[in-house]
Amino acid sequence: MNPIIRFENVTKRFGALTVLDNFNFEVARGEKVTLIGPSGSGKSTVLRILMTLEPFQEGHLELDGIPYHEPGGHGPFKASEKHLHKIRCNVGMVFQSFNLFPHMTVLRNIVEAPVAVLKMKRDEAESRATELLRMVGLYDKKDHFPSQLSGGQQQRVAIARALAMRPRVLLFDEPTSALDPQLVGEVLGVIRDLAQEHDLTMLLVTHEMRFAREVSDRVCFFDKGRIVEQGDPELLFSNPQQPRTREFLSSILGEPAPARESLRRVP
Amino acid sequence: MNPIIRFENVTKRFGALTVLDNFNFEVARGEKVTLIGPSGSGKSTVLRILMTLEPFQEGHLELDGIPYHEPGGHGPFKASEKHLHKIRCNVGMVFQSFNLFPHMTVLRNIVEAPVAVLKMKRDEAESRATELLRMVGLYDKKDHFPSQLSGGQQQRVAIARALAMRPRVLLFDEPTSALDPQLVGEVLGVIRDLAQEHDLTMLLVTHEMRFAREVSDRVCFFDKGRIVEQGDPELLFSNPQQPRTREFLSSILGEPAPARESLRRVP
Amino acid sequence: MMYGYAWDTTTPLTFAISILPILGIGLLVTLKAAAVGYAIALVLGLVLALLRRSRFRIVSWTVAGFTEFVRDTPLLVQLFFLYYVLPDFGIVLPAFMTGALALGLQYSAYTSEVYRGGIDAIPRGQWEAATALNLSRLRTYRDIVVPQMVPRIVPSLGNYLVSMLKETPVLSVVTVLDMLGLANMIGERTFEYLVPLSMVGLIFLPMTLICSALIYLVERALPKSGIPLR
Amino acid sequence: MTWTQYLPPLLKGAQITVTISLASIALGAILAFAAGIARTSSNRILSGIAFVYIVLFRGTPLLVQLFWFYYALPLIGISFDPITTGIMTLSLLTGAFGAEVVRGALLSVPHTQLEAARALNFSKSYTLWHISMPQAVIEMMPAFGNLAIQNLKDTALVSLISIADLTFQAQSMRNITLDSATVYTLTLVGYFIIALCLMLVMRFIEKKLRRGPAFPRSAHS
Amino acid sequence: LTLEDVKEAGYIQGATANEVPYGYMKEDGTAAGIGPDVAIAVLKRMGIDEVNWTVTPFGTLIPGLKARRFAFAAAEQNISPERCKQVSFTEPNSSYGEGLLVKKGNPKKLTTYADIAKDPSLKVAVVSGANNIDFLRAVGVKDSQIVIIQANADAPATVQSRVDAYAATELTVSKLAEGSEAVEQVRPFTDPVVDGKPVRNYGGFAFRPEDKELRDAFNKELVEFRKTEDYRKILTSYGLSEESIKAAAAKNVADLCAGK
Ligand SMILES: Nc1ncnc2c1ncn2[C@@H]1O[C@H](COP(=O)(O)OP(=O)(O)OP(=O)(O)O)[C@@H](O)[C@H]1O
Ligand SMILES: Nc1ncnc2c1ncn2[C@@H]1O[C@H](COP(=O)(O)OP(=O)(O)OP(=O)(O)O)[C@@H](O)[C@H]1O
Ligand SMILES: [Mg+2]
Ligand SMILES: [Mg+2]
Repeated sequence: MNPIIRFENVTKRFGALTVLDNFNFEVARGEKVTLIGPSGSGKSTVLRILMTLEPFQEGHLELDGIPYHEPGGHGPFKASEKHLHKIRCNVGMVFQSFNLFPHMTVLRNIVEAPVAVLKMKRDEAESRATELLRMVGLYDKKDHFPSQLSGGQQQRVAIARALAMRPRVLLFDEPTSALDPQLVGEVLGVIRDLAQEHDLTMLLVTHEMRFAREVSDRVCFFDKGRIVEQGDPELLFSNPQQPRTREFLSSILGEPAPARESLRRVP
Repeated sequence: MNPIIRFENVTKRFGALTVLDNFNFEVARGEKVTLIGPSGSGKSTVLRILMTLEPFQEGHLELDGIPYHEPGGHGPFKASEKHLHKIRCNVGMVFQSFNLFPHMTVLRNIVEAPVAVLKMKRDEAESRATELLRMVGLYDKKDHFPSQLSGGQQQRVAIARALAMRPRVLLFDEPTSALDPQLVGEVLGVIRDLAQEHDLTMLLVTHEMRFAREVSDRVCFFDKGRIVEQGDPELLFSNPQQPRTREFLSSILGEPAPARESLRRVP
Repeated sequence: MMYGYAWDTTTPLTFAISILPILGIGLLVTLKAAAVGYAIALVLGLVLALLRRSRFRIVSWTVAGFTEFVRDTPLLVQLFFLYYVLPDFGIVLPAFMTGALALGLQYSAYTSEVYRGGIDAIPRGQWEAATALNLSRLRTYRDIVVPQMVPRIVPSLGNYLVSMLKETPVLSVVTVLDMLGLANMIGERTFEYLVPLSMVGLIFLPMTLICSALIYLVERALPKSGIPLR
Repeated sequence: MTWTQYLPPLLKGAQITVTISLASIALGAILAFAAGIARTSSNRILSGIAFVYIVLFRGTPLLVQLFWFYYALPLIGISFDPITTGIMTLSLLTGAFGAEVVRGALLSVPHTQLEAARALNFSKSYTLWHISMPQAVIEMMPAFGNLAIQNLKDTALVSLISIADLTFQAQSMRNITLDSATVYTLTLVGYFIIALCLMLVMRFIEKKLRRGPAFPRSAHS
Repeated sequence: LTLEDVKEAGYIQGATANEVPYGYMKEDGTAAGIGPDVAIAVLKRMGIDEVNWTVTPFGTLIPGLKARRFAFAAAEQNISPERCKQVSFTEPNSSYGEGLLVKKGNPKKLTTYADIAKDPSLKVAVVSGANNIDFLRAVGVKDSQIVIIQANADAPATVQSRVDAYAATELTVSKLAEGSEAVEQVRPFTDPVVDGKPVRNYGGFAFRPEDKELRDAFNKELVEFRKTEDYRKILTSYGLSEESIKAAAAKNVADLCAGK
């Protein structure tokens, strides 16, 4: 089967800074992949390119068979807005800072896009939203505004919002790192449930190592815009091959081992 | 010897909220006292009242023999500005967020008050400031602006600034809780040195339990505007008498004991 | 006598009272001009603000240059220009329309800045979330950006309404007689300027004060829907 | 007559416009600080006077104010020449608007700065001038820039009290030549150029004030 | 203000409105026109060589005088009983009839002010502060038909595109018609009849009532000067006819102020 995501010699620059340099990376359909790596290594950039939030300069990228660059495409994205629209139909993203729409209730946050984009009927969209809210355990908050929710609750709504668009690929960019430690668990719980879904491809950036080990099929260690090492989480964590990986893992997991893991998460 | 600070049935309200209710508290000359307690219990309020940043409504308070309320005093402080000026000559305060003056160099931040308030000669004030900067280890930064310093360095300057006024009582309101974990140590180091000074009375609000145990003569556990329990730090920490104290200490020190102490400090 | 109302100059007080109906007619003109001008400013300002964000440099620069030019030149001269020069090119707008248009143009340059600030204040994450949800540009503006922007910009927009009200007297140079223009006319006929002009000041003062108070009320009443404003 | 012949009288008018504008911006700034500080003062009388002044001048049209100062005040024996009247009126107007800017900027100085000053026992006036003001002034600059441009545009109205400013000269030229298009285009361009210069000056001042590392652009929140 | 004061100061403050040919500012910034030219000549005879001219909108001449902004106004204001109550006029300096400025070819076939009153759809412009508005109203023109412009110079553009006629004095109209191709002066024109008499204006110099002595001194020299050839030359150079000059000399200010 073809990979659902395929980066082929992708180069991404911010002005003079080259963040991805001839980057190659594939994700299979239904695979759950975690990206780890030091700050500034380009993890977010990979997700943002996939979400069409950032253009890239060179190389080939396709998602579910659709290439990002259109032949003869103009503008920074080298593709028409219509084409980008088609790509985005297959991807959803959950942000570090939730980015809920503050002027809409929880329900409307979820219903709005299916109605506007997928042309779903409003009551149909609402019944689906209700279902999703039940799944993330927030049905009783459906008429609240985001500012009335805790961070963990907001992030769960954000996940429901992304799911409402029925993406094939779901991207998570440090979904718990803006949360108070005691709220992290509830969000990870929801993601853990999602990871059970066979059809959904997940690409996850996180510093929650224990969690990454648990949910992912593959962990990729990222450094300076390249994948330095990747593989089965058990193997990678217990027996990293590269010195950079070892260094990074020991700094993240901390010297006195497991106890301090969650400490580092707080910025 | 008379206590240098004496709260006698002090009542402090914010509108309908009574924060201190018939509060009694004394600090002896040269004593180092740490206030601990849950958020909102009124610790900062005690310091802010002492610094004349907040008025109080009833009761008697004196510092170094000078009562805060003047007989026949008007306004919220029930005292003239001149009288408050006299009180403030004996107290200094170090804030959680440093509050350096951003438009002045480090040196001027320290020199300004002695010159403007104590009418010290500028070169005399500068030589004393230099001395203080040496003490806090920042002599080489004297011509920098606060924005060019790290949080820990800013806080050390703030301590030097407070000391330049030669206060008898120095108040610290969570002096390290706005700092990155790795910068906490340098500030605590400076305070630890200060604690050696025999003449200086120190009143400290902090969540650094290990540090409190080390420097203070007495620890007071504060809850809902009252001192629930106080005493020698070793005794209080190892064998708290009150259930509230025990609860609070266990939450602060964390279940898996010492290892997580520094974690909770980060808000 | 003017518009069928006679005046009585025996004492300043009777004079002031007798010219009130005439000034009232002028006040209507003032309010009408401000209403039309403000409507233009609100709509055109938004258009300019959006054009200024255009991806095409030529469009955004032209718009930037235009708003800057309009902002930096006096309304008085702009009025003359529109009224006396445009007819040379075959465009003859009625005097009132010229006045309202000039007011609207000048203030659209201001409001476009307000809109721009309002749009810039929308956190980047909101745009990105909208993109990630595949919302179209129009939808993003209509459903995400504008509703969040409005509560923030209402006070500034309101203040411009007040200053526009105060600037309507300039319209008398293009023959639109607002309250001040009529007061001047009364002065020219009676040779008594002090009373009519002071009356104009006295009428403006409570008007602008009330407007400011209304803005304050509207600002408070606007549904914030849980939007943290800072 | 070609357009180059229009230039000498227009330039003469522009000179007057610039003079009036600069003088009234300077005086207006002084008034703005005085009234703005008075507004934040705890002295009820001072703050009341400032309030009335601000309301009066912000709430009435400039044309009425000009007329008052030029034609009405002399009737009770107070008379200034046209240029002085123009400068005075514009200063008072600019000062009233500036006062609100000054007040806003003073109030935007973080509360904690004032507490730190109090803890160091600084007097109120020392705190105002050495702690609040240096930080507030930088906050004021963009708003002052806008006020300066507004002031320049308002000078056009002084032509109505027979000051031979740029607008007045334009009107005279047109009276003689009946060539509205050229005269008004030149006039608009004239104002635009003066405004650009004013803006450059204000930017320069702001940059000077910001100079050094004390106020990195994003330091304030 | 007395003559002594003026002589001591060495100069006098004069004002004129921007109205060709009665008084206006030339490109070089000096004042010209019937009023200023005659005033300068008369003042010279009085031993005052320097006049500081202010040009001010017509409507503000009288408030300016009252506010002591200048010592006299030389704008050929019509000597009318109402104005006499506010200011003190000299003997008439000129006399002029009324006129109408219309589009080229006079499409509405206007010959007098009363024609405008007959058709309520017509619009007529007058300059702010001028007394033509009173004549228009006297012959039955409605307020809604009248458009107030701020300066004479605005008239040709206004007549071309916005109104049907501009009502002003004969000379103003003729000067404006000379300057612009698209408009013309109505000829022959019948002066409006108000209170049974055809309207004729008598323009004089206005002083403050308090400065009676100064006015009298000026007046005396003016009367003398009117007899000279220089005077006639000034007036004819601005297009005034011999009859108008004679008509001015035939009236006196006391009668005009009394409404006779
Ligand atoms: N909009 C931008 N303009 C310029 N440089 C950028 C931009 N966004 C990211 N970068 C740079 O690109 C590099 C990679 O950034 P990226 O956000 O992908 O890192 P990351 O691995 O997600 O780090 P973190 O763990 O801190 O989120 C960094 O050096 C960053 O400074
Ligand atoms: N200016 C104020 N107006 C109204 N209420 C206030 C004000 N300042 C403090 N309070 C209230 O007084 C109570 C005590 O506050 P205080 O800041 O002294 O607590 P604290 O013990 O210092 O807490 P923390 O550890 O969070 O700093 C709180 O309930 C707080 O909400
Ligand atoms: Mg990232
Ligand atoms: Mg506190």
